[in-house]
Amino acid sequence: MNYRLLYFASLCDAAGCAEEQVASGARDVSALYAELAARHGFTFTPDRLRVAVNGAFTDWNHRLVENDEVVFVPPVSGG
Amino acid sequence: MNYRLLYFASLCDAAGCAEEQVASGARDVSALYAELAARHGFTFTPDRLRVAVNGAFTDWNHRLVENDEVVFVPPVSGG
Amino acid sequence: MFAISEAPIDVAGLQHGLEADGAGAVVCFEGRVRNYNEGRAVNGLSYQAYIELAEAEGRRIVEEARSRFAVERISCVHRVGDLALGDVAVWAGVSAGHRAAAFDACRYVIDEVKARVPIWKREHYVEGDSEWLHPESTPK
Amino acid sequence: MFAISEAPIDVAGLQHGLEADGAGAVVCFEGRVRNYNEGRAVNGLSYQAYIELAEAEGRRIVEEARSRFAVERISCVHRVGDLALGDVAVWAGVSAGHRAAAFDACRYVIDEVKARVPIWKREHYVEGDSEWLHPESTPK
Repeated sequence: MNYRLLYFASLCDAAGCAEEQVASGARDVSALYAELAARHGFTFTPDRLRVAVNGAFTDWNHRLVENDEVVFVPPVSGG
Repeated sequence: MNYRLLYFASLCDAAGCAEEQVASGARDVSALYAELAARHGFTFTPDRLRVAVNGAFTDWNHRLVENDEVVFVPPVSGG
Repeated sequence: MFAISEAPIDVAGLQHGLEADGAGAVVCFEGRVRNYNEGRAVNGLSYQAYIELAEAEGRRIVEEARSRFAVERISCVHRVGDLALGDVAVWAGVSAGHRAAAFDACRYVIDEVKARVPIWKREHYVEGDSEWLHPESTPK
Repeated sequence: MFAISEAPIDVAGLQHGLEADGAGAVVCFEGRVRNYNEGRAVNGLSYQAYIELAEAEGRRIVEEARSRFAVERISCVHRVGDLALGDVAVWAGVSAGHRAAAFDACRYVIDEVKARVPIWKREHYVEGDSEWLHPESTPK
């Protein structure tokens, strides 16, 4: 299936891009993160990240569908 | 002895003046307040007032000397 | 800095005075004249102060806050005279390296000023009467 | 109101927007770019946000504060882009009938914004390097 990924902060630096289209066999966000972490060398373990699908926070078991927009949210540092 | 009294807020209204010179036999602030409360009809009991002599807070046993400036400070309501 | 002011409080100027290189957090409090108090409609206030003692006690409060919290700058000004609805009656501002100290110091200053500084409020009611407020709490 | 802003934060305009007849207390917080962090000299910051989600999460925080505390108005704006020393990075303001609610709501908003809103800070150090900050605490 095809997903759109957005990357922020150090994940953007590691991926080398702010967004990408990904064709993947992963069917939930956990599997998708494992695949992308391996490809881009992301060092965050999932317990340090939140995940958002289509602009809303969700959990790591979230089932993905075609064309979902997925964001792995690294620890925030606003303020 | 002679004292200078300043009155604020409702004590000023009750005394009918913002300050006055008083000739009194009172030798401490407790005795002076009793005398002035009787004369002006002040209704505050001493536990609801603080007392200042010559611009500094002090206690009710403070011994007075000639020309002291005495203020009975009613409950404050700034802010 | 603590002052009693007969003129309107210059909030912008006071805020500017809190700036400092290490000041990552600034917390400001404004107390304004409300249109009601304890169920009665209010259309103005008068404040009276025992100015000499009020300024001394206010400066003491600012120094207490400075010794208790890690702050950069503290200012507080209380108005006296006749105020209309919406006028600023008291302003307190604190700058600090971190926000916890700025919040705590600002709260400390305004709480202590209200409890201890010899200033009195006369409320003017829409019905035409007015009265000095002398809260029931025991003086500190 | 919560917003992410690419332009400098209009503090005076935001404060004006908090005014209301029943607002006897106004508390404002400003977070500014400091010249140091954790022992290193800093000469600027860049903020990046996931804007769509940041605005949704920020609005949720403001609504939470409104339901928890007796307030009149709440506004919060967070800057993104490149900021210099002393620039305002985040501003939060609350008006309320009484000061306790104004202090508590303002503190709640800024604490939650810092913990939950997807915004990231890149610190630029005087030595020339820079890095994204990703605090160790577990995400909420």
